[in-house]
Amino acid sequence: MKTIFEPSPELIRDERIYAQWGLTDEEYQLISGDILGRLPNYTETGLFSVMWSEHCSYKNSKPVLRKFPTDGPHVLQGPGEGAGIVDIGDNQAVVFKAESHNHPSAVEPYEGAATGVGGIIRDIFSMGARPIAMLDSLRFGELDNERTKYLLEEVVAGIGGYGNCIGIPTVGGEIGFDPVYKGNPLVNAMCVGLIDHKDIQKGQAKGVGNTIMYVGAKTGRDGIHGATFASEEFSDEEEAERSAVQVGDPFMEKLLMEACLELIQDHSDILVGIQDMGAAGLVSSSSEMASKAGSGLILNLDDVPQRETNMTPYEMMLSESQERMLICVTKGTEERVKELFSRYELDAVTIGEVTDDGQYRLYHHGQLVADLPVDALAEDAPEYQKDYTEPERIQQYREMKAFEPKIDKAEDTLKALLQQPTVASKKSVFETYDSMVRTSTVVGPGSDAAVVRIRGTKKALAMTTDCNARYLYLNPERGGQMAVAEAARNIVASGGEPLAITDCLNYGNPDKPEVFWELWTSADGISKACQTLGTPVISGNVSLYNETSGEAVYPTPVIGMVGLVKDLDHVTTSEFKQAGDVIIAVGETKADFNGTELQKMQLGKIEGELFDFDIEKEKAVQDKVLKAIRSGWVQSAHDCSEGGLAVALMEAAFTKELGLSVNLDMPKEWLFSESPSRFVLSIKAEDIGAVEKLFGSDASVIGEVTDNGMASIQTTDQLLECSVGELKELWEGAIPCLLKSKV
Amino acid sequence: MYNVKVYVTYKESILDPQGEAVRGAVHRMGFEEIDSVRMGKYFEIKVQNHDERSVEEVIETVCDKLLANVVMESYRYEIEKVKETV
Amino acid sequence: MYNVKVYVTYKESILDPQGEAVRGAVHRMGFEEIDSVRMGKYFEIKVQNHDERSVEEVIETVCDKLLANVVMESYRYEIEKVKETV
Amino acid sequence: MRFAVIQFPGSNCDVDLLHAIIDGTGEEAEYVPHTAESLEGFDGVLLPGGFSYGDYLRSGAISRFSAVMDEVKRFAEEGKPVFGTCNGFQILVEAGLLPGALQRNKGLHFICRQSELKVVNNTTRFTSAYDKDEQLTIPIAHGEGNYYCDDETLKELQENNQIVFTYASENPNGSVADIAGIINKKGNVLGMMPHPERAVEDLLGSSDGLRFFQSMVQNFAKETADV
Ligand SMILES: Nc1ncnc2c1ncn2[C@@H]1O[C@H](COP(=O)(O)OP(=O)(O)O)[C@@H](O)[C@H]1O
Ligand SMILES: [Mg+2]
Repeated sequence: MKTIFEPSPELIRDERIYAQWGLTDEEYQLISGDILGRLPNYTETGLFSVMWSEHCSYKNSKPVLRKFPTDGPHVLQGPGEGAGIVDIGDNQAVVFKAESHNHPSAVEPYEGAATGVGGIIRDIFSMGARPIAMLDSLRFGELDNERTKYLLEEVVAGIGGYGNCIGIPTVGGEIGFDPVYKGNPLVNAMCVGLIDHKDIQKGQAKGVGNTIMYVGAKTGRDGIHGATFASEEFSDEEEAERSAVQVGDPFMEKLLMEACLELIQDHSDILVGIQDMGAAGLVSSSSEMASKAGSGLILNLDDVPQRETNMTPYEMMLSESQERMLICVTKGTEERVKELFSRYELDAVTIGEVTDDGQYRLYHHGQLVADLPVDALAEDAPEYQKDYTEPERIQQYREMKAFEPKIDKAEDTLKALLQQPTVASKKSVFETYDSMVRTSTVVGPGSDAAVVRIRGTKKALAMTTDCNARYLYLNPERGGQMAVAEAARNIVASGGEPLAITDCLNYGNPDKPEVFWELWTSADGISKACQTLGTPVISGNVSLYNETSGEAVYPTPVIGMVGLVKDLDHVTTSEFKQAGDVIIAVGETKADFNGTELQKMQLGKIEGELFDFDIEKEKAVQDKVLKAIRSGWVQSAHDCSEGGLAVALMEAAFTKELGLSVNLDMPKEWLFSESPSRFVLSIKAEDIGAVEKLFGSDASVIGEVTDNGMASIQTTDQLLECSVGELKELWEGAIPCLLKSKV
Repeated sequence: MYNVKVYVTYKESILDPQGEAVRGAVHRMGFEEIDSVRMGKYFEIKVQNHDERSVEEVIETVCDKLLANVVMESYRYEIEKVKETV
Repeated sequence: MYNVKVYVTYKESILDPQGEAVRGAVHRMGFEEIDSVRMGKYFEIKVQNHDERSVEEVIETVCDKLLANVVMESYRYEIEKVKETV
Repeated sequence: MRFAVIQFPGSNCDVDLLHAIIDGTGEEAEYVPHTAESLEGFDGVLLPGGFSYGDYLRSGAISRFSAVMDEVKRFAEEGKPVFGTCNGFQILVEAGLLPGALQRNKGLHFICRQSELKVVNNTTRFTSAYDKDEQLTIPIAHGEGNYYCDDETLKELQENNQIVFTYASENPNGSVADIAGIINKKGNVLGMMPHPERAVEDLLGSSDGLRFFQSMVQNFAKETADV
């Protein structure tokens, strides 16, 4: 048998081995001084390094997260557990959370994306909820090189591969393209679940003598130090050293999910707590479960199911093998648990028990290999208030003259915009996801928010992910507000009332004051919008160090929002329904071009001061749109975002290939302005009076839906006339075409 | 002309869910003596070329960049020269 | 103990869309000299047994019934006896 | 009529089939685990879509060894109706209850969308409520739905009127002769890649699949009345 060399405590100190794992000198001294009063051994140092990483401890981002409003009358569970929970009446609740898997996906896009999906699903069912829908939010570099095309194809295949197999419909998401994501794509996944109040679980290990059981896949050496790895920025030289990736097994997860849900729903008498093993696997799940309950824990590592031989305690505790859960059950009920899991062809194995002394003890081959205060691991990581400074570009942007687009023929500009991959149809992507399984998807991908009905009721859930990071790059505070507002606009357009949000904060290296400033100020914006819209932050995830060779991604706080559709009759989609309907533009259009798709297309970059945004006005407009929908006046509703009014009108016309005839009191350039707080509605002619009365000056009739398949848009200085079918072909063909083209 | 055979398998430490599923099935079929199954990919490639070294280079690059993801998979290949029949 | 290698490939007459896709990708990489690519499955199986004939029987059955779908695939295998180290 | 919905490890459209029967036709349906050794008391057997055993190796390849499959075979031999959709179809084919094989989609991608089907044979116990050549909107959702059989088998399928559904507008996966669903010679085992159970409510986009299950129910009622 080969013996594994583990450096002695003294060597770890003298050679500063802890520093390689990301612990600072001060942190190491804190551990060996105040916390332990002795030098930690190899295993213990490893446990601290991973539990005190940014990924597990949020040591750099906690002060940021504290800004978020997290309460509300309907919030049953805010941040802190596997996922947040919001009451939706009838003793039911919705559970949701988003998570990033950016770094693993950059290394192995298929498995990185797949395991990201698997991980977020476990977060949902570990709360006791049945996962009912998935969404994904993706960012890539431009589709002008083979590597990016490969990343896109594999990430999408991985998301579909996992979600399709496990049988949870992927109902929505978004994809954006900007050069800053080239080396560091963003892969965020969101899962939504449904739960009865009585089934809500906590990840806790309490009750002296109660049993800790391990269920699911065996532990291998995969992904060791994945959590700390996620907290370190990439440099090209490091590429070769990256730790092994994890492979997802959706089949195993399907069995695990069904078994856990049965345990939760039918055996609540014996189940004390349940938590998934996510980042930093066994150590993070077990120490958090004990720490939350104020208990201690003993684990016998010899009993941990192992896929490989000769694994050390360090390796077992830090492994990030997928599809594993930790449960705490009352003493003496182990056989019942085993029997249940064996019906799903899964093993459930006792690996430890709960104690009451607050110590975390690990035994291996009969030896005590770690003995630590559990709170020190799970709770006492130091917290840092990072410095922040406004980046220079922001001041420069303030002083710049607003961008003035140059347009000869509006038709050409429209065609070009529709083919920008960020604007173009994502159909070729979302058709590879099973969006219909579980037969509850009322509105799948392709409209604004997706809508999933709740069987047995007249209700449904609307859900979306959104973030226009370009706006945040120009002004993180305002852009942060706009991200939340856009998500809400999508929910409202689908007939839902926004309930709450989850977020995935994707930023660069927070050690840079400029990056931290982006995080700090955008959180202010998100908070303000959440307060005004009444949508607290109930869960989320922070992904920092998204940089390649020193270049950070745009500040990208992806907002995942869920809304409640009170009655299926309110469900509204974005496409025009029939000729003769009247088209209404809601909201005010101005010359807002900085940070737009048009600016990027014409200049090759974005710059300048971000245009104005008024969250109060946004809220007022959204309320009116929802009211109009609930009154039954609205045939279609579409939010107006990238590409502006022209793109929104065309998207509404594409599905049924109807025509439109519109007359606008604005210059042709404004067709592509991205002024916020706007919708395009279509209504029956007979409802014009009621709608005009409701909106007052917030909306105006701009034209009607026709059946001639032509888009005809008259501006003050040009008439744009074009076949809808032709535009649709360009819009749908753009991404497949970019993927195929040789560079 | 060369016939090349390429074998791509997961690295030892990487979970092979497919192999595991096959092993389970084989046991259920009653073949308990089958200890382990690992599943990989297999390619038969025909290369038009006349210079042995360059075939190796080509195959090496194709394996490295396309057929295997070296982060988690390893590969090996066999190159065999085929007599041209005119 | 035996190490068995099994190769499963589509029958000649059957179109192999994955192989075709790989060939397309290889050409896009600039390796025009690659004429054809066929993709198949490859299994490494460890069998605990002491009687050569019966290993063959086992593998034959497993291939026929499980590893290959003989409607569209064919298979071949190699059995190698491994010296036990005690 | 009492339906068994078989649950293989990894099935995921089982719940959809159950609802299609109970909510759609008002008949009875019950889950039956893959380990079951009897199908007594059931009048019809439904094999759901999903990814049994992860679809590892080949879709349907591992499930056919489930204990319940012996019973399904016996059930089929007795002339009782067996229906497999998507993964269920793949299992029926792997188990030899239907001819041919299912390959990866021509485009190599999983595809989920509404598809247009043509009812080629409306004389079966599964399709009698449709008109001949009627066009239906029924979703597909599969990665390995590219039906393959050799020329001889195809000829036989055509001669015996065993091709029940074909793709009407476009062939999404490369299937031989645009085949979307076939039936066995005896006329009691039908497999198809599209999902009629996803098309039983207008709310979800189409209710064209409802008459599929209604056909089964009506024909069962007729048979039992005749006895
Ligand atoms: N990666 C994706 N996965 C699933 N659906 C997607 C994805 N990207 C875009 N979609 C769908 O395409 C439609 C349009 O997306 P998007 O242009 O981002 O809308 P909006 O700007 O209104 O938020 C939405 O229905 C969305 O759910
Ligand atoms: Mg939208």
